[in-house]
Amino acid sequence: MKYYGRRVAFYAITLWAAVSLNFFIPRMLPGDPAQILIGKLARNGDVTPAVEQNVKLILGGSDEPLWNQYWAYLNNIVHGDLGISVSKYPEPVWDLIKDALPWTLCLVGAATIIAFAIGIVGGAWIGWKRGSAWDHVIPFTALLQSVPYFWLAILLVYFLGMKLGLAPISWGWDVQTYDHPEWSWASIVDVFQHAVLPALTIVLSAVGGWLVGMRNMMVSTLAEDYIVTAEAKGLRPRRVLWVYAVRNAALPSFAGFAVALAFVVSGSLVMEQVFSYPGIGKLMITAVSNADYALMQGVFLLTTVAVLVVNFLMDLIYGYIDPRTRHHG
Amino acid sequence: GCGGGSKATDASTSKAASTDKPTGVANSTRVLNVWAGSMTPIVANFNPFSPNVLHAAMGPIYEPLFAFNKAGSGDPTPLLGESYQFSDDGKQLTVKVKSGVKWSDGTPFTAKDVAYTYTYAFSKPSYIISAEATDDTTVVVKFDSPQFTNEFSLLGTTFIIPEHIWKDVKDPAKFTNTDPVGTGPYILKKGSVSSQAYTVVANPNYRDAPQGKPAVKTVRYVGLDGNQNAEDLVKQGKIDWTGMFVPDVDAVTSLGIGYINTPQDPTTIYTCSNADEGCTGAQTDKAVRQALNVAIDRKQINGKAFKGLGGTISPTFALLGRDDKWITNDDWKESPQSADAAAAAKILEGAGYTKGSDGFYAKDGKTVSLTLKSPAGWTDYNQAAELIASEAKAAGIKITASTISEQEYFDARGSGKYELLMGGVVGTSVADPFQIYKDWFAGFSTTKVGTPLKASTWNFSRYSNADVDAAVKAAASTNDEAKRKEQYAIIQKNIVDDLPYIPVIINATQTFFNKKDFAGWPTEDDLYQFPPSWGSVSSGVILANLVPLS
Amino acid sequence: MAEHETTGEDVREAHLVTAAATTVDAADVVVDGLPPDLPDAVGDGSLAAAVTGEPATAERPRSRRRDLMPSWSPKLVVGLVITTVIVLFAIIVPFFTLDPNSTDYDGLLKPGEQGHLLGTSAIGNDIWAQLAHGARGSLLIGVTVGVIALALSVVFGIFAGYLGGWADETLSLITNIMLVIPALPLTIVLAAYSSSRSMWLVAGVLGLTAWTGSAIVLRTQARSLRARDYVLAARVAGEKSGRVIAVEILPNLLPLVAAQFLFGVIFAILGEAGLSYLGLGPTDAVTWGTMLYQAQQGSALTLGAWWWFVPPGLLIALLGCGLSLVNFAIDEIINPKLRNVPKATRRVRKARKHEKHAAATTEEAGA
Amino acid sequence: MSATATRSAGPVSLPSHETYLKGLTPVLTATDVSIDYLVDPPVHAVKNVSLTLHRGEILGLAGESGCGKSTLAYGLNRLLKPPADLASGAVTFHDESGTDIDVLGLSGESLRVFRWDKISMVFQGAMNSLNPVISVKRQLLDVFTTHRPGMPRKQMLAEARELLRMVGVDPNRLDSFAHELSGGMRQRVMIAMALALRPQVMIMDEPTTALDVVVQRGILREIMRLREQFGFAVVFITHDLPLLLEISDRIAVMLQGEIVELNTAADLYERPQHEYTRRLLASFPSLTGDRGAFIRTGETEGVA
Amino acid sequence: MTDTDQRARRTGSLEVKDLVKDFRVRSGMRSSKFRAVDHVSFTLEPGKTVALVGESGSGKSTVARMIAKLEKPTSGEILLDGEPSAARGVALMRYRNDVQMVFQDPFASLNPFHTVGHHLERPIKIHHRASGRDAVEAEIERLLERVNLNPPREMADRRPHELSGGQRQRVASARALAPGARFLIADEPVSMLDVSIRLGLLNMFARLQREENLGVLYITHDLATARHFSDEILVMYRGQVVERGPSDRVILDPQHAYTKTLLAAAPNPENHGKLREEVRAELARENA
Ligand SMILES: Nc1ncnc2c1ncn2[C@@H]1O[C@H](COP(=O)(O)OP(=O)(O)OP(=O)(O)O)[C@@H](O)[C@H]1O
Ligand SMILES: Nc1ncnc2c1ncn2[C@@H]1O[C@H](COP(=O)(O)OP(=O)(O)OP(=O)(O)O)[C@@H](O)[C@H]1O
Ligand SMILES: [Mg+2]
Ligand SMILES: [Mg+2]
Repeated sequence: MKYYGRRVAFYAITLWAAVSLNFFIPRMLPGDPAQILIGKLARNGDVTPAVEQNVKLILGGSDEPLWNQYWAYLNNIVHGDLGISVSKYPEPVWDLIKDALPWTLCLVGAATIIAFAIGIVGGAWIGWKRGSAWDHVIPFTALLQSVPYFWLAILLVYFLGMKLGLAPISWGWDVQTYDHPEWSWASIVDVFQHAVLPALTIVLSAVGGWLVGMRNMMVSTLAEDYIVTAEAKGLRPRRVLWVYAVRNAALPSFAGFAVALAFVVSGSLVMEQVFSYPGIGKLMITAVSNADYALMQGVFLLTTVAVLVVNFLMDLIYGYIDPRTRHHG
Repeated sequence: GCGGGSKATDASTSKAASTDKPTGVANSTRVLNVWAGSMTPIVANFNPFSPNVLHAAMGPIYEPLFAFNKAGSGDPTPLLGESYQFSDDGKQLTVKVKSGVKWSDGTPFTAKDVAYTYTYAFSKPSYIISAEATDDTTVVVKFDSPQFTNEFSLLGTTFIIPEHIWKDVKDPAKFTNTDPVGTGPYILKKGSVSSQAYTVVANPNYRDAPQGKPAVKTVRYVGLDGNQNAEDLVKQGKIDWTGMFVPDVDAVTSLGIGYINTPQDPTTIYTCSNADEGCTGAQTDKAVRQALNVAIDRKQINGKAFKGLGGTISPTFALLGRDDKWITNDDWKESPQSADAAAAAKILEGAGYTKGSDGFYAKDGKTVSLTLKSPAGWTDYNQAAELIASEAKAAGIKITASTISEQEYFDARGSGKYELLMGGVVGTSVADPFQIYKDWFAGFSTTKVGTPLKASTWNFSRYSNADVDAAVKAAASTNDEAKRKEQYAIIQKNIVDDLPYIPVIINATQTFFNKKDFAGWPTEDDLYQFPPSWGSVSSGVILANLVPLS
Repeated sequence: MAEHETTGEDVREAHLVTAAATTVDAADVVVDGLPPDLPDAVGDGSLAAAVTGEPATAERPRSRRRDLMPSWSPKLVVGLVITTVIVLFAIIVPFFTLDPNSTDYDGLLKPGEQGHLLGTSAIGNDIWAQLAHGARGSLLIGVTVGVIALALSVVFGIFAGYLGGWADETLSLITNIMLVIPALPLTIVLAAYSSSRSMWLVAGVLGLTAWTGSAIVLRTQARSLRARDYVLAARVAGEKSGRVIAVEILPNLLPLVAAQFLFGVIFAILGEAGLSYLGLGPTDAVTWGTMLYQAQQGSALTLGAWWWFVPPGLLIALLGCGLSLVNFAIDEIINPKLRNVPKATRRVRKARKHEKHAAATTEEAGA
Repeated sequence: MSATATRSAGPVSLPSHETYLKGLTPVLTATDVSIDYLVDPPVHAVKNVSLTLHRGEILGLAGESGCGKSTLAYGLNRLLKPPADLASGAVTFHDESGTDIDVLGLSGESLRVFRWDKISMVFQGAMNSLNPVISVKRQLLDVFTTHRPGMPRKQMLAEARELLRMVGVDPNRLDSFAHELSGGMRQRVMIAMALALRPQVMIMDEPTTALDVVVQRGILREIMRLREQFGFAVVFITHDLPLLLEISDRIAVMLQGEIVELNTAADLYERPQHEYTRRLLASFPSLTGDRGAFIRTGETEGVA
Repeated sequence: MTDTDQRARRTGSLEVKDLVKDFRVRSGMRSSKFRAVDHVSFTLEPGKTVALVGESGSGKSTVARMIAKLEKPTSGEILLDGEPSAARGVALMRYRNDVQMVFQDPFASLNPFHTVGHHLERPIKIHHRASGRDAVEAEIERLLERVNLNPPREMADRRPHELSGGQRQRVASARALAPGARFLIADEPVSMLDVSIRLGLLNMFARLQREENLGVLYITHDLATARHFSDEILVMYRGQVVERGPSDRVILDPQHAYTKTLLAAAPNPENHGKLREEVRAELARENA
């Protein structure tokens, strides 16, 4: 019991620390949101006095002591109130997040899962065929893994999107056909098409890590005694590969995968920016460039909670994935 | 960045919509796609007083009384208004509004709505004493001081709102007005607002609806997060109208896409110039500013950073071409176009600077070393800054060009805590540089370093000169051209010498439009309105004027 | 008594690290592994020697330090060559290039035009010069971040793992909090904090967010090393904790630490590029990231100026690839199976082929 | 060189050994097997070993660590993995049915079918021979599903339970995972698994090292019993010579890749022929006998 | 420290009194206490060897680790010369001066990164056995010679992997002797080594013990060596000492049931063929 008590205490402290950091870090940032908003508006011509007055009105009143703000902030969070976004005033932060989250979850989530799946299966295969020509795939994945993400995205947009016209280059769906994505076959296909390039970017740059990790685990696993035993038992090679080797080799990757999945909710800043994709990462950029504390905190909090929740779930379910951790301490 | 600039236009042509009306296809279902600079996520907000208002609210849905043409001189186009008249002392404005106009919900529009708007607590400028509808088509507005110079602001940017709706609005600051009722050519299509786009459709109650206007029945505004993205979509024909900076214009126009460049807004180097107000750094010395002014190679900057699309700037900040008549001395027509290191050296040495072994000038043992900042992502500014730094080096002035986030930039600008910033000056919407003199150069438009500027004042350089202030005040109280010119001469003499903003170029303002499927766009020959899609008011006028071709 | 509850959680924590780090399964790490080519258990052989008159096992005396060096494999060679070439490029070439910030040249010159090896940017910077100076900048940032992250991960990983108890709890808690906080946004926030972002600041900020993964890997290792007999023996001999860590534990973690360092460098160079893309890169130095940023902002691709956009990205990828390959070689020291098994497979296949060939030829000869 | 001399002579054995062999039928014959590890420099782990295993006999293979015992065992079962390479020799399996199988000639499917069915193996690290994330049941049943495809599942389960019972493990532990079993239980499970198909030969590579002497004794007893019941032949590998002497019929002593002496257990104990065997025997102090040569050199009568 | 002091100290003994060690074991949601060592007491006298035998997991190593101060006893005392021993600081250092440990696994107890010289040099320096470079080197040589590692100078420069298992174990012993310890805890010091070298090493231990008048705790599984190399044998079972007595008595005339089982299980070449006969008889009985 004590162990679980400690785990819970750990989660509570981490959550509190992260939440507090979320509060204090943005507040250390320079910048007066009102100035920023007016300045931006002025880039596009005239700012009417009425608007300016409105801006000041909205953004004027946070002269309260930091301490009071902190308590109010904690209080609000406890009540599920993430506040109101300044840059998208008067939209509540939660509404912004709610709109963006499904996109990010679907795209980044799917891409993460695909990258993981390819990595595991590919890694398993390359590991199985260790010492063969397949090993030469490894340096290429290393190369892909080290490519700056946006650079790759831009090249993909340029060649696949513009030159070849293979896939749409912006947005999460075709705004010219649908005001909103619908539950129709055509619309779903359309959403998929729009996810192609962004997903490809993520998959290409993420697959290498999983692949190499899995391949290495696979090579080590294949040298284990229980694999030799399985072979000695006269099992079919396919069965040895998929039942006896892959499962063990993939186990370590799962914890990493869970964390990666948790970070999915924080979106993919750069990718969403390149593709004008309506996700959480985009919100984060909006928040940072407008000194929109509430929005920033909202996104931070979301990520923190997601990571903690996933960790907690992993604590709970890891036993089922890996029987070794099930019973003993 | 979406800056711009270009060669001066002689486009001060006809005032209203073109006479030879293009004939379009009736009942075309072709949707016009517009990017007006909105970034995703789009959040529904059609409150014209909100800083986050969406573009369609400003012109296409709500209208002011008149449309002033920023791109030309000439009289404003009547929208809801018909005519206006200032009293001689400039303290009273009488406006005649159109009759028979209806709000998009069918309620008749009257002068009372106008009076309501002018006195609406939330938008009322402090100088308005009262506004009354004397009858259904006449409004009389009274001021506490002569307001000749606020003509544009009162008539051209105040969006008229329906009293019968707004009187029930409890918290105007939080009001997002998601079901806007306006008088403009378009109304919001219900349920069309998503994080990426929203759509407006023709207003059946529009006053010109009987004439088939607007002929383009559906307009979609989209959100995008970068120029590159927008440029690609324009090339793909997925965006029909946008205003943004594109370095390689030919690559776009060669695809049959319409293009017009209407440079309007000056780009300058803001200098925190006034040590009395708390500025620090070598730029507070006039000599350094003057040296920098002659050290920079404006031709090179235009060629490289602005792709040759910028316009020549006048140190008087009068827009060359449009405002020529306000330039009081021919010497002040253009800022020097090429670098003159020798002249810069002369100025600096004259002021007691000596060149050190590192090649940079110094005075009292202090090297002239300045940081020139520009917001990240505003490419033209970033590149111009790089060029300026490199050119200044040749003249013995050390400048470090650095990019900062927008928030830091606006903060620095507002608080005056900077040495040099690449910065724009908002061009005037009427053919008169006065607004610039008043808002950007007058001592009463600034504050001490560390305190943000008051609303409607833009004197980021903290420049303060009694002669200029007096002249601005004198010019404001007269409508007589000759008298004003006298005052302008005083202002111009001072600012050309003091250079609190070192003029660099007139930004290109590029507009790309689909001329295959739509006609009626502003052209060089018929610049009836300021063409970019982000133009407030003007975009509504242009949209109402377009006709589909397919 | 926390020090006894070591078993269960480590299985997972070991893997709670970046994807790349999962290449090392902590359980398999044979940090102090014998040189894999030598037989594992070397008996005294005194009896056997007495009987046969020859030493039981032919031992090749090899120095421990040599064992810590990766043995030459094609991966390592390619990795080292790429890395070395780029590092030399960064060190030497900047002395011979034009001024990377000079804008005196025409804009958008194609490679070779007017003597510009790689052409010029839109505002007339010499790309070759920028590439060389950028290499210097990027590498400096990379190495700085690597060092910072390493220092932090050693403190938070090795100290925590070795000391155990409250020190471990506290340090691990901090590590876990840092792990939970999304790094890139935090980096952005920190980077935006200072208005003039020097290269060092950017490096510092990246360094502050780059160490958690390594710390966790190192902590797991340190915890397992803590129970090693030779560490216990050192304690029994009376060594102080600090010395045990520095002298007994650290050297054996060297390959792992080196691998983490290389990861840190790759992370930093990519991170710097990402920050730059968002306009938050260093303002006082040319790096590959700022080059990419400028090229992207200047619509290099649409202007057809591939020589402006492609080289910096490619060099980042190449350097990353080179470092990764070196890392793979290090993985192979840490876990000799990784190297030996594939190599062995190849050898035996070759031998078989050879035999078959020989058999075939003898048959032919016989026929 | 002495090694060459030994090799040409073959393993030392006594005439009584020949007598013992009479009346036994061979089940596995290895002739002149050499196995190399293709590392740098190559290791000749097994050098020209010839060995015959007879039906139902326990053949002990002794020798100090690293002398090539495991390598030879793997070679007999065609389990060598790179870098090991069976450079030369022949291994023949004499099936009950009377057919001889050239083990080295098998490959692919025929080899797979041969394994475990004819020769099964208990590995040196039997502790690690069970896959930690797959239940014991599945690992046991896998043997049946692969080699006895027609068998009904119920029967397989019954069989599996019976196997566990035979080796003295509670059949209810079938659903356990390896880590839930003690080391001894794991060893027994592995023995059960090796027995599953009633193979004619079982190779046991140090099945009891790292176990408690008490546990070890239990397992040995179990093996002996099963051998009596099923009559399979056992190759028992260990470096614990006293243990071998207790349980095996014949003992082969290996030294540096070669079998230097091959004799019946009794002969080997009483009349060791090879110098190395003699020394080996001498290095085990007697538990209950007198102290013999093992007087503590440190003994100081005076102080005591 | 003067010679007289040294000699005076040599007469004291190391006494373990009522030692208890509980471990917390976590199993799923619950954590339970597990008593690994249960009220163990014994005394190590200078010049005497006490053997600790018993099944695997009976708590032998735990006792050793507690004596070596690598583990804190749950209760009980460790008395050196009649005084309670310290857990930290200078006093601990003094304790370690006197009590040293030789680890089970010679392959794991030497840091593969360091030379033999380094392994010996550290304890010499820590416990101020010699100061100055030359003196330290001389001391290292002396130690290596003591354990028959010749030539010592060359051996000092080697790294562990360049040594055979037996040589490594000797280095480990030399290290334990370096502080000038009076008591040596040897936890299965030879179990990882080939039979062929075990005896040599045990003999070396015995010689050193005699020469230095060491008190030795010899932990082992191997009853035969326990009998031959110790004066007294303690048999541990599930944390408790179930039998103790002079070595020959315990082996030849065991009293406790567990000791008997243990003895019966120990392989004995003299019993060859016996097991087979037993099993056959048993089966015959069953079949009958
Ligand atoms: N993978 C390998 N690569 C190189 N040499 C190896 C390899 N495996 C074993 N050897 C060598 O082959 C020889 C025989 O090894 P083997 O494992 O057969 O010994 P063993 O008699 O079973 O020893 P033990 O009693 O320790 O199990 C040894 O010298 C060993 O070092
Ligand atoms: N750190 C620990 N946490 C929990 N239990 C432990 C710990 N260390 C030892 N134990 C348990 O204490 C018991 C005694 O262990 P110890 O190592 O002393 O046995 P041993 O007699 O030395 O056995 P062996 O002969 O196998 O070395 C065992 O059951 C072991 O599992
Ligand atoms: Mg073996
Ligand atoms: Mg033990």
